[in-house]
Amino acid sequence: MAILDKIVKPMIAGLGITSKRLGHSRPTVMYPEDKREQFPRTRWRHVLTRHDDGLEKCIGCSLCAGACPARCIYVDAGENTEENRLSPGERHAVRYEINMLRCIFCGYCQDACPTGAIVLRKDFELANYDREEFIFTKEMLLEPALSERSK
Amino acid sequence: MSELIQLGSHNERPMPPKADELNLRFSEQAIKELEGLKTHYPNLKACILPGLWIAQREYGGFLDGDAIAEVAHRLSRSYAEVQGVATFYSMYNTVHNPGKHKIEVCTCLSCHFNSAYRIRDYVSKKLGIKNGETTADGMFMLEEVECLNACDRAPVVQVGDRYFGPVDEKSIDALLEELRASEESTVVKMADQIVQVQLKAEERVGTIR
Amino acid sequence: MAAATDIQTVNIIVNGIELAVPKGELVVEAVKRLGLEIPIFCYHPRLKPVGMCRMCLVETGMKNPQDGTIRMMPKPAAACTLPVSEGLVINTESDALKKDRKGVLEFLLINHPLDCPICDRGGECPLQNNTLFYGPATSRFIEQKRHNVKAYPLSDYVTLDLERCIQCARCIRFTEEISGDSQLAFRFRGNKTHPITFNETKFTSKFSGNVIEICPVGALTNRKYRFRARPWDLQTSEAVCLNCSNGCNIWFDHRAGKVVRINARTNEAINEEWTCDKGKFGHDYYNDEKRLETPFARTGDELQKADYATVYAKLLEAFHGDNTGMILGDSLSNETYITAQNFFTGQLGSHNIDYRFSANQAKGASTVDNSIASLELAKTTLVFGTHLADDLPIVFLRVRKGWFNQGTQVILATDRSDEVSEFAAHTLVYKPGTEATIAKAFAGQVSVADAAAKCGISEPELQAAITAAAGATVITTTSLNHEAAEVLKALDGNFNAYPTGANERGAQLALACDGLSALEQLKKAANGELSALWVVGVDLFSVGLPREEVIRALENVDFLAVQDSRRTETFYYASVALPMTLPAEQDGSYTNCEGTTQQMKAIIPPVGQAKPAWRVFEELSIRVNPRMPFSQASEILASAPAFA
Amino acid sequence: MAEYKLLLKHSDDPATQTLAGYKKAGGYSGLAKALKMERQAVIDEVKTSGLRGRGGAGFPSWIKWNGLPKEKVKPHYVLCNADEGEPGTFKDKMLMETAPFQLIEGMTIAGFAVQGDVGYIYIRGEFIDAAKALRKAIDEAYANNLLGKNILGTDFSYDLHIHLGAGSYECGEESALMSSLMGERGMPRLKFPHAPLPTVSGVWERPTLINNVESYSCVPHIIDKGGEWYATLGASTKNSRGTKIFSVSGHVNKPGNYEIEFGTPLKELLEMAGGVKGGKLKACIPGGSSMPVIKPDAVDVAIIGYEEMGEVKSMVGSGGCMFFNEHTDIVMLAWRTAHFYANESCGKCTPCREGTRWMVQIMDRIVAGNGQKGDMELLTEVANNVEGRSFCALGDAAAWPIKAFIRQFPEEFEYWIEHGKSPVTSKEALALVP
Repeated sequence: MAILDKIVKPMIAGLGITSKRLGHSRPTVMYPEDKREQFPRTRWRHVLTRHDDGLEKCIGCSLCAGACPARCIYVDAGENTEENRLSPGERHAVRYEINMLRCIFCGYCQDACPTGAIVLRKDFELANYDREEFIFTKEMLLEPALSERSK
Repeated sequence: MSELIQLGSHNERPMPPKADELNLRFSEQAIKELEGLKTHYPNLKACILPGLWIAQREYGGFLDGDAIAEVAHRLSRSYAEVQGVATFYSMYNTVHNPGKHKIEVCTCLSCHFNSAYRIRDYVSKKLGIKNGETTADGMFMLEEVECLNACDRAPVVQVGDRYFGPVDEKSIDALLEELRASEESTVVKMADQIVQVQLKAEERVGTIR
Repeated sequence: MAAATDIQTVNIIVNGIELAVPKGELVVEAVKRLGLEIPIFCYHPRLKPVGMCRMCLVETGMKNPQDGTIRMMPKPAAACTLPVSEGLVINTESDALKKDRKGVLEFLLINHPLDCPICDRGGECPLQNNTLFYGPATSRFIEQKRHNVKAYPLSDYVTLDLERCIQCARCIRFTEEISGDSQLAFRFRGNKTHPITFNETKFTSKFSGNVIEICPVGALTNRKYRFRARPWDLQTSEAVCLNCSNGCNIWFDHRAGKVVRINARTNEAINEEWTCDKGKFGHDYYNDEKRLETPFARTGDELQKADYATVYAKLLEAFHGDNTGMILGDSLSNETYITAQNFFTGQLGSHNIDYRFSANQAKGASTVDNSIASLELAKTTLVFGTHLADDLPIVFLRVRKGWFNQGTQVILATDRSDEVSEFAAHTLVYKPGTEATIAKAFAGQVSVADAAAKCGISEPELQAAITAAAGATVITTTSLNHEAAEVLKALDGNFNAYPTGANERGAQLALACDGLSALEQLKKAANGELSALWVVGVDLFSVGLPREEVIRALENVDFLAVQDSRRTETFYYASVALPMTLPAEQDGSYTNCEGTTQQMKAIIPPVGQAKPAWRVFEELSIRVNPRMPFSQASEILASAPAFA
Repeated sequence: MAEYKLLLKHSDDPATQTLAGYKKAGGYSGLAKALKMERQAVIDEVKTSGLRGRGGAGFPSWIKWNGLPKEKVKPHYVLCNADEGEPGTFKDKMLMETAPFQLIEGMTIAGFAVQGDVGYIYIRGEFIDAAKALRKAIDEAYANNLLGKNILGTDFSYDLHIHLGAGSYECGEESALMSSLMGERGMPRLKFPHAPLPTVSGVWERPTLINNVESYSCVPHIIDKGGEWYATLGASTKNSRGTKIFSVSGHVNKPGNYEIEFGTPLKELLEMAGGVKGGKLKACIPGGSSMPVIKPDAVDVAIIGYEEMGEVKSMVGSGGCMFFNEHTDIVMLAWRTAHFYANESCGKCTPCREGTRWMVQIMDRIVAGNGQKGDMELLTEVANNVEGRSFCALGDAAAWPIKAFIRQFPEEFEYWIEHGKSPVTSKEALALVP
């Protein structure tokens, strides 16, 4: 009896739990082939957005750098000219760099941005082999213009 | 607004003129009058207003940069200061060349309620110009002005040194005809008369008419 | 200056606290004694009060001396224009005042654009600060804002944005009262009022940079700093300007090891809070592409990068004895001069170490009787043979301040009229080269008639000026004709021959100057009589000597060592070259024209392998004669009796 | 009470515009009398007369006269404020055109009393006719030793100059007038207690006496007939003495200048001017555009006097009295008044520079039919923020009428805001909208 109580019964109970779960859907995602949908307010990789006409929203004001508690943003600004207009108004960012190793994804930069240029979106795959690669430049952060996106 | 610097001229700024580059145009009479006015005040700065009146006459009614520079030069003041003074007062024509006759329609309270805007619109339609503009032939300028303090004669129109009021469409027609026919620029005449009345009898070169 | 006991005080009541303050002091200043701050825009302590912005409104009242009752005035008054009087009662905090301040700020903001994020003033803007502390949270203004020009390049240094202007007239009052050029003025009236130059011509004031700093909004901004950084990006360090001998105190703003901007730092004894444009905008040499980063040594026709050891060996081989010379620039640190003198004369045995390129820079006539600050108290000032606004800008501002505030009588004698003649009581424009004659006329050694004829001045004018100049404080520079300087020095009043080189005064003090002068060394070198020449911190092509002479000297010397911060024209003639740090990259001290020695710390890292010149001399010195070298700049200065 | 012609008594007779005619009519007896008096006695006479400044503020004149240093160190200046710009006022213009000698005599007596060296008449640039009349009179006075060196054989020497302005309402403010006279922009200067009084440090930082044309014109009569006699005029009022010229305009049958004794009911003034034309009375601005508007019921009870007008919440001001009939659109009146002050603001201080423009923008919006609920409160609030906060009185002058229009006629503003059009439907009123 001891065998029945101590071995068989638990086995049956265990199989019972397993069999109960057979009907459930599978929670494990087959990453990286499959990716789980992120929550709407997830804060991951930064993107510099554009206006509909293709001009950059970023005006190089450095408010994000000022707000950043990790001091991981570096902005160099320049003046728009008739020939070289990157953003509306007088000023644009020449260099915009984020050190992703230091970033804590707090989203303060997004709050500070007066034009809604920098936003934290759902792209979370930030791993890399080279430390240098963690300095995200403006070219990497800037979203493609509408015209290019359709291609 | 016409009184603001035009946008788009964002190139390098020219240098301010040097004293020896100025094109001085004061006549001998003007120089004499200015000397007379200088004796009225303890310093040269006080002569800026009378000096600008002389310049307004000498430069044909319009105080452009040259005129202002000449007044500043003759009174040893800075150009910017004199321009600041000239642009402050509405009777100096610093922004817009007034042409030969400046028709100033008072539209302030009493005149307003005696149909001054109707008169203004009538002049405007007749001459084909808007408020603050000069006709293409440089004959007339129309300007709305604040109270001319002749409210008993509302609505009042000032042309040069003369007041006309009360005016209506008919008298405006007659006035414009008269002005068209006259040889003399009332703008210049007004500046001249203003200079003359400030001079003492022994200093006066021109005449009071 | 009046003794402290002479100051009359009156009793006033500020927010219920009684205090005694000097009679006539403005309320806005008086309340600072209690640590209170009244918000201001148009008020500036160094400009005459105008009371335009109405930000500083306070409630005022009078205390009845008999029964002690207080009667408050119905209307608030501007604190920036109200002088204190006996029994004055002031309230700086009340609900009504809060509302007044909100109202004024709302008015200021209705036509102020919301472009703080791109404005160079954003982050250090008095309008932002006052709005944060006293302003309304929202605006009720729904109409069209006033539009005007933006980003208008008023000069090479100043950008004007008229939309941001709040018409406080600080810039205008500066050009009228301080710099004296009156190049800015208000144009038009009412809500069209805006400050601008005559016909929008170039703003050519020599002190235009100051209007940027005193502008309480971003209407006047620095064109060279435009969009270079935001205030929170910057690191700020105390420094001394070394573009001329006045030694203005400055804030050195740098970002990521690069200088981006220079602002004035208050020092009442020297520059008060002003700078000249040369100092404020002349900092390009720090970020120059031609900075010298490594030592160089010549191999055949080519200068090739080398290491210090190689260059040191070559130097020690080439330099010994009186057949060699060293020419020093006049803007090096005191430590450089001290160590150079010790090393070159003490270790290498040559007395030919000097900084003087002009025969007039004799040491004897370089007396300085007046400090810069004391110049404004002079009764009569004779400015002789110098264009003050160019040569000694801060001295110019002091002389003008003396004239403007105390009515100092200024007499100018120079070869062309300049900024000083705008306010000088007498201006004498003499023919170039006749300085000595006119100086003798002032001393009565030549008859006025003769001097007038020779110098091209009318006789009565000269006579009037000479009469007026009795006992005057003389201001001139060390480059004045030697003969004239000696004559003027012998006159009754104070005599000031201010040096013009940034640390010429330090060079005067530290160098013995008992060998060949720099000029004589070059002459000797041109004749091939100098075996080696060492040029430190000076480009021989920019000291005003004829080019051919300099080339001949440089080509005929056997060994030329150049120690400089950048690849100057002289560098290309060098046998060996050493990179040198600039003032902000090294510790050092500098002595300004009045003799004040000011310390400066290393602020930004040196470029490449550049070293302070004194360290090079010390390193070479221990190679010749092993001893414990100086390791810090302060030790060197302490060792020199001239700077004790 | 009827008209009392004291200052205007010569106005109908062109002969008094010559020196001979003026003397014949009794002119220059005041100066002759004054020159025989002690200087202080002249000032005391003005004190006895109870003369108050006729420019608008009503400040007792003798205090100014008495304020100039008795021990003369620097030159003393006597200024006449003839920069009449207040909408609705045209009395100074008439006084200068028709009685120039009266003003010159008054200024000469003032110059004598305060040991003046030079007098300046600062005339508004537009008043060339007035300036011409004065110039003619001054030339004649110089030729007859009534100006210049040793006047009438005494040791009193006095120069009188005419200085014309160039178009700025603000220069009617006394410190702005001084700025303008000194060749600056016509911006007001610091006033007591922020700076010394003009009587101590005025133009060119020297002692200066400044008064209005009408005030100076009273002086010959005060000296000639005695201060006590002058004080009997207007004795029925609390503290206003003498006569006052009112410039009556607007919707009246006989617009013009009417001189009355203080204490005369406002209603009588309206009757003198021939009553309202084109309908019933709707509103009255009694003292120039800066003064608060009053309604007909107040017009019925108002007594003209500096203190008395306060009882109907208005002021005597400069005496520019405007009557408006029932076809008047009050909002248009407010709109035009707001424009006037915005155009004439000098731009020196923030509240006036920005506030007047804001008020114009709100008024423009209402008149364009885009008024919003709350605009009336906002206008009042803006006016409150301008009033008392501005550098000079122009800010107050801009705020008072707007506030009064809203206070007295709120229903008209409400109608405009709600319907986007005028509550007055007559043809005349509709023509007013530009």
